[in-house]
Amino acid sequence: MNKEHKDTKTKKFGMVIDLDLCTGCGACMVACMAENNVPFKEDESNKLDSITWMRVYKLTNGKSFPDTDICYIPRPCQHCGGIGDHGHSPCVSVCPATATDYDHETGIVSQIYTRCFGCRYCMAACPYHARYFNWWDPVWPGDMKESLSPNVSPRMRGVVEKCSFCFHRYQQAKDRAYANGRREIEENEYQTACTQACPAGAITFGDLNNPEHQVHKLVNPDPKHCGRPKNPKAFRLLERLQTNPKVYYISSREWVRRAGDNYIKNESKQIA
Amino acid sequence: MDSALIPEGVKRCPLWKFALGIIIVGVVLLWGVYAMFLCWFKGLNQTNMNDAYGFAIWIWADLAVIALGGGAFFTGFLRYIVGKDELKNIINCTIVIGFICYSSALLILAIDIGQPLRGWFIFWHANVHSMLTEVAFCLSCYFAVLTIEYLPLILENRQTDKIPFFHNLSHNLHEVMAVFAATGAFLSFFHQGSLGGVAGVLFGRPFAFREGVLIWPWTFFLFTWSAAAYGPCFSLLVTRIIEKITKKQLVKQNVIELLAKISGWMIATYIVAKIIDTWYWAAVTAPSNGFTLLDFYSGNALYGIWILVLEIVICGIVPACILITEKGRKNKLAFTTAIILGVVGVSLNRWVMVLQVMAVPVLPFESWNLYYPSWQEVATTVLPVAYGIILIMISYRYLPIFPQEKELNPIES
Amino acid sequence: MKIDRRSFLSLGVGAVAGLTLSPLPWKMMDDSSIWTQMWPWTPVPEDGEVSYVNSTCTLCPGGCGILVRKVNERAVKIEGLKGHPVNDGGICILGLSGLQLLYGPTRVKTPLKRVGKRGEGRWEKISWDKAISEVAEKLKNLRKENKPHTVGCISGSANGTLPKLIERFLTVYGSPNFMKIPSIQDSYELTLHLTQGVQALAGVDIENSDFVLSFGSGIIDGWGSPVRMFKANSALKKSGGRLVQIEPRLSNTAAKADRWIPINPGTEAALALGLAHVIVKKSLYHKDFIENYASGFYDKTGDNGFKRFVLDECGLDKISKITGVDKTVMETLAKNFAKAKKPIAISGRGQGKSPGSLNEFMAVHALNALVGNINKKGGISAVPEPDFINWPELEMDAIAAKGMQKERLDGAGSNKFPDTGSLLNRFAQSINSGETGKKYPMEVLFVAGANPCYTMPDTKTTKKAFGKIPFVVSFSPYMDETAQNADLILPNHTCLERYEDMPAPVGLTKPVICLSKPVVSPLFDTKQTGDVIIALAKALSGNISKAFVWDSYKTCLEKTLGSKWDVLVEDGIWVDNDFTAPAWENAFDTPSAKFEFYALKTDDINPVKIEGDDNSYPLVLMPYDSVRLANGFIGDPPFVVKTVSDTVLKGKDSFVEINPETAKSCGLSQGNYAVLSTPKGTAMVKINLFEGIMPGIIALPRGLGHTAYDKYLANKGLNVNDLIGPVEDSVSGLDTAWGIRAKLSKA
Amino acid sequence: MSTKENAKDENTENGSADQDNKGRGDSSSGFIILFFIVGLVASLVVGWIVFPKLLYSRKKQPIDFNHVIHVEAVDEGCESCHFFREDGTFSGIPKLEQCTDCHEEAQGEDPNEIKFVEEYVAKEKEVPWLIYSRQPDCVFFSHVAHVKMAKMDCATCHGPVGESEHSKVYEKNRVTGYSRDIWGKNISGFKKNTYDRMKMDDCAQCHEKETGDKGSCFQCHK
Repeated sequence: MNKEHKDTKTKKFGMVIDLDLCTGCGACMVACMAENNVPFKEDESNKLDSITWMRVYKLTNGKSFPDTDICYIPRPCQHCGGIGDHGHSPCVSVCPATATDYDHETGIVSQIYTRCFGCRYCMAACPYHARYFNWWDPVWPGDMKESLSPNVSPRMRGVVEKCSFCFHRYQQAKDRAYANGRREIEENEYQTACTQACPAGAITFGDLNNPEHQVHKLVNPDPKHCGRPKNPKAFRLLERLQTNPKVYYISSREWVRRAGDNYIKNESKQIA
Repeated sequence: MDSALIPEGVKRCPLWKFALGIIIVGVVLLWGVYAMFLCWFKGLNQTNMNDAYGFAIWIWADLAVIALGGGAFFTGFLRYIVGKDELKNIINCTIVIGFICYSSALLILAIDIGQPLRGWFIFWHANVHSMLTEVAFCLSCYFAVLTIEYLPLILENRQTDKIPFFHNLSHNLHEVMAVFAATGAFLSFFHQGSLGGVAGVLFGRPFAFREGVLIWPWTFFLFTWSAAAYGPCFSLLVTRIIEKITKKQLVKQNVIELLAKISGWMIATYIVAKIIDTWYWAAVTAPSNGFTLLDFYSGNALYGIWILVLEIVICGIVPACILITEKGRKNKLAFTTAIILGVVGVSLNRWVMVLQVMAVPVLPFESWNLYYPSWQEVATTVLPVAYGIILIMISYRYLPIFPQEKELNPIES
Repeated sequence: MKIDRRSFLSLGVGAVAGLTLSPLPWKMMDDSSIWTQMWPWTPVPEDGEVSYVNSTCTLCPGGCGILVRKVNERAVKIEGLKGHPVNDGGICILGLSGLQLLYGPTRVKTPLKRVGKRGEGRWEKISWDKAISEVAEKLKNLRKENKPHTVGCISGSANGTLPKLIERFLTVYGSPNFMKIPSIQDSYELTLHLTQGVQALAGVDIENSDFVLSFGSGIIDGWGSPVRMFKANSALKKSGGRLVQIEPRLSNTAAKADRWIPINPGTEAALALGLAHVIVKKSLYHKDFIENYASGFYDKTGDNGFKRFVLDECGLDKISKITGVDKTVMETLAKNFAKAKKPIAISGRGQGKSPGSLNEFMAVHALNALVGNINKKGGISAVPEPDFINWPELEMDAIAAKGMQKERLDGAGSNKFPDTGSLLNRFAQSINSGETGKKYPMEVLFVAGANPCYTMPDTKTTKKAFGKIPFVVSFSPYMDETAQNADLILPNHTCLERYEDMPAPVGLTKPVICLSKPVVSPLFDTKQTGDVIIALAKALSGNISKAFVWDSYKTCLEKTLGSKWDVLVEDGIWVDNDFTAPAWENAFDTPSAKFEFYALKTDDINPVKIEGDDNSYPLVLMPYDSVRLANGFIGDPPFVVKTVSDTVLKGKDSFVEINPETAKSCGLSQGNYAVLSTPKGTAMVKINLFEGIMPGIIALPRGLGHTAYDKYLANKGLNVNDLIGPVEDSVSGLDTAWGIRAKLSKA
Repeated sequence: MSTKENAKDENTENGSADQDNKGRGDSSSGFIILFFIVGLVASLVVGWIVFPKLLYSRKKQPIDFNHVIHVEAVDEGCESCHFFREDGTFSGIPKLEQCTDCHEEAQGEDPNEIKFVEEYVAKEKEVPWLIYSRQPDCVFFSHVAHVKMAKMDCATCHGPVGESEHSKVYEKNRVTGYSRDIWGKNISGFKKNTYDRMKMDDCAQCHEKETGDKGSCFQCHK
């Protein structure tokens, strides 16, 4: 890399979701759809072909009445760093046409709809089911096309799409900064649509590499272990697979933290 | 009517019978073609695939036909590289089968992708880290090789052979066929392997993920090995079926037995490797991700542990035992059972490595996914079968596929 | 010279070679893939200059500030307004999808006149002039016949200039029949009126409380001003406050609460009194408040006081038996509640769509009184409605005066229910009963900002009543169920196209007025309902015309708001920051000038009754609310429908929540079809096993089963209002039904 | 059967001897080569000359715009009309409103200006300009990053548009719907100047040269 141009420090954008605060209201899902021109169709009750970049899962602790408990887990794309956090996310390394890549400047996993030819290998590779295929042509009836945002290109049938951490907002923030003669942007200048909308304030977004940022303070990622959280209440989904996601969850409930990964029965230690 | 095109010294059924057969299979073919166009013009919503089943019956069919077509490269390898000369009497048949299998695989891939007109991106914008890229390159190259190998057969047709240019071309091609066979074997080693790698590299899917050597997971080697082992079974099965239909012996028993014996030993060694792989995976790889073997097999009845038993014991150990013993090979029933089990076994393995990978939940709060294909998917999967039958019918009728046919079935004049 | 096949072959080979060496195949390959990247049927959003407009979301009474992002003239995104006193940047799922209502296919684009049969869906477009003159003609004739009182209106709200304009119109025209959609606000207003002698709204200060005791109020399920409650809940968590949720079903609120106490449904009042028993017995109540500012706590000559009542009648054994809540649980809960610094007890089930039993509200409010958190920070305060509508006095002519003397059709304000303003739950029954006598038929009904044909319990009866009204006019901007059953639709602008004030969002602790303003210019040939009312008045001339001095609704609004107008246009909200709830000395306007325990109708601690007998209907069906299912005047836009879980709605089937144990006893398992019947109706449902619901109870969500709107919402699932019916509160007349008895059998 | 007969004919003709075949080949091979060349040349002509003509439709701009006059009349060069908004976004082709600032009424006698004033300004109708450099919807391009931060000249990508006295013909690709300027005038895709093509490779080439890295997907895609 040309050193003169590497004037921005490498960033690693990540998200922390406080599951104690999350109410499962679904505002993040809709904020995301509205922001990113996500299509909708007549019947969306089959969740296996319903495009929701951000999906809120409902978990139960499996106990019977009245000891039952529920928890909601919002699941955007986890923007995995892959084994060793080198950017070989499960999906990026398998894409045959380089339609998705890992941006080492931001840690964000992209998806280029016009490059994708729809082989769906990335979907098979993603353990979080964060990738969605456009089985249908998107249709916005009546005047609904009017509400489409020009900042995100609508996807055509036959390609895969997923959460981009609202990358266009990063671009816009940079453009604003450039217009003011700045190279760097502030923490609050780049926030994803779901973070901004969450009425419970459960989502925090920022640069995990920056100790000044809220996300860093909340989970205290351990650089020696690919960003594994040092905060004992924080966890990442499927930590054991070494996908090294950049989405962290916080819960004060033990059963919720345990529901974030697979354990063999009677396996007591949380993570080796 | 078409006797001028029929190889000399052999007898073929009347044209009307042949035409009738073609028409019947052709109807099935047209059904498949109709479904294919539906998928192209209306999109993949015509299938029952979904976001959990991005890979489904088509990818299975792809992997399966390529494994079954593995007879071509392995027989070629045995004949030209190892020097098992007797196999020249069955190699044409394996080449036709290989050609059918590989062209089918490419066709299915062209239907399977969401944007067929962008299919060439896989070459132009290739990501060298992707197993699928490796598959695409090797598959296309080997398909080209198979076409070159198939070409001399066409040129050997009585009429084309009369054209000196073609005659010479055919002759020259035969001379260099060893080079192509070697290239084919080399390419096949890679793409059979990379097809295995497709599932094996998925470190986000503990059911599929295998540790490996160099850049390849173990499934890479297992797939090559199993294709080489089971591919000949399919070639033998097809030969057997043609023999049954034509009511003629077409290949001498010693040739059949030689191939069967090699196949048997290959299966035997493969199954040992497979058992070791399964054991290591169940004991080390999967538990490190928080799964026990039974977690993968206890979600629903369709994917019970029986599937593993069927694959390894019934479709692995059993055919291996039959084919490596002379008694087994000589017993017609046992032999047929063995090659059928072999074909089922390798198809089942590919099924598991595609569909069960999708079915097993990874997130603890997700549940098992089940999937059944839509008629469009079935039709497009049957399409290559129909196409294959037609191509075999034509090839058998007009081309000297079985060099020993004349000798084994002298025409009484 | 002989041109043979080989020559042609050669020509072909040459052509192929030539083409390969030309750009044609390569460029075509590239271009065809670019074509797929730019299919003409995949829309390309137009780019342009970005601007932001702030406004107020009026899709629910929450009053959230919104910021709409526009590209050129298109509105492309709604976001929460940062720094807004209600929602401070947060926004709910419905507000976020507001643009789908603006641009969606469910809009009524011009005035429509029915041509087919009622509800058939055949309409003809007519001009505004013609539509208004047609209505005016009808109204004129009724007045001529001396029947002005047979004109009525159902309004979504009673507050704000638009409802007040309609009410004013009806009054000067001569009809007392102005009704509004009921909610728990009615019960809260009555409770405050009876106990504190004030005419005020209940301000709920959850943000500053440290112990919230909720009797089924879904503070994160859309109760109160939803976004504000979400934020309050988060604030409570961050400050270490506690939330205890009392209800028979593990709602989201219950799941997120620090403690969930399942209770036999309908026995919330008893539990409140049981807690009062503990507080009184252990003398944990607020001494100063009880001694100096409350009346009726101690016995008076001839009357037993509240203290004696809870001590004698509300023993824990008895209460425990009624409520199913353990004695020790009650004791600890009461102690914790009373010992908290700023405890608050709230009531109104779910989102508070059904007003509920007055008894229950009073009992819960008594807890607030016992801990002395009335008009205090972190407690409940009486907040007066902002007083800004001061229009010239009406001049009534003889016909109007006579009409206004008629008793209302819904019986509100009658001798039986003197304190209640509107009783829409009694309206349908009253129309259908056909008892004339004192009563009279309804000839013309206006419906504004409401969809009673969907939202009122027992939709069948409501629709039947509509069938008996010869002329129904809907002002809905959307083709909702009521509009579908109307004779004339005079579509309003949507809230993103119009000016409209919304005073006093629910539960705020200060007097507030919000203003929504046009974010985009009206897309279709629609008209602000206020302008239609003014035009109607002008067409009717005389005193009616004189009562409407404004040339347009906007001038009316501007004049009415006076000095607040500029603030509202700028900020979208006006807050009376000087307001503090009056101190106890001046807070109570009861005869005793104290908090009135006597007003509590506390002699009844039995469960609130519901319809149906236990033998034929062994189960109890409860409706529940979810923020992902808009269940009021507005239905779910497509984005919101998309978030509905597949264990709530799958395809067109609704799921009923049932405890696995109950399901087993009915022989049902997950995903089974079952027939659900109640005294009001029968429907097919699917079974969803849920451990978090009390055995014997089944639950269905509100908000599904629409028959109108667009294909994204219509004909999906079941409207729970088809299966339940209202139960009248004996004191207030309001609907107290929290469920209905039901039966499930295998389909 | 005729085919059979033909086959037989051929059989006797060709089958007799290789020698024969060779001799006959001399006369016909000339034809074979001739036909090959005819096929080759014809398809080359089709591919290189006819095809590009067919591929693009030619459209005239609604108003023939003279950049030279405008550049002379303004103070801040291109940015006088093609300016940056406060949020850093680029305004692109000016809206009618902006043109009207100067052209409320015709300032001269240029028939184009008169047409503009009569047909657009008077009727308050936006001019449907055809944009030569319009990129596909999937492309994100930040003018501010290139012009303000990297201090690039407009002409580097757009060419010397400011020196043009007439609007050139807009050639629209019939298949993709894009302007020919994206692929470049040269059908074979070769370019001499930086502004000859605007394909992704051209962006990547420059990025690689200037920053040492082609950049990630999202840098230029949305």
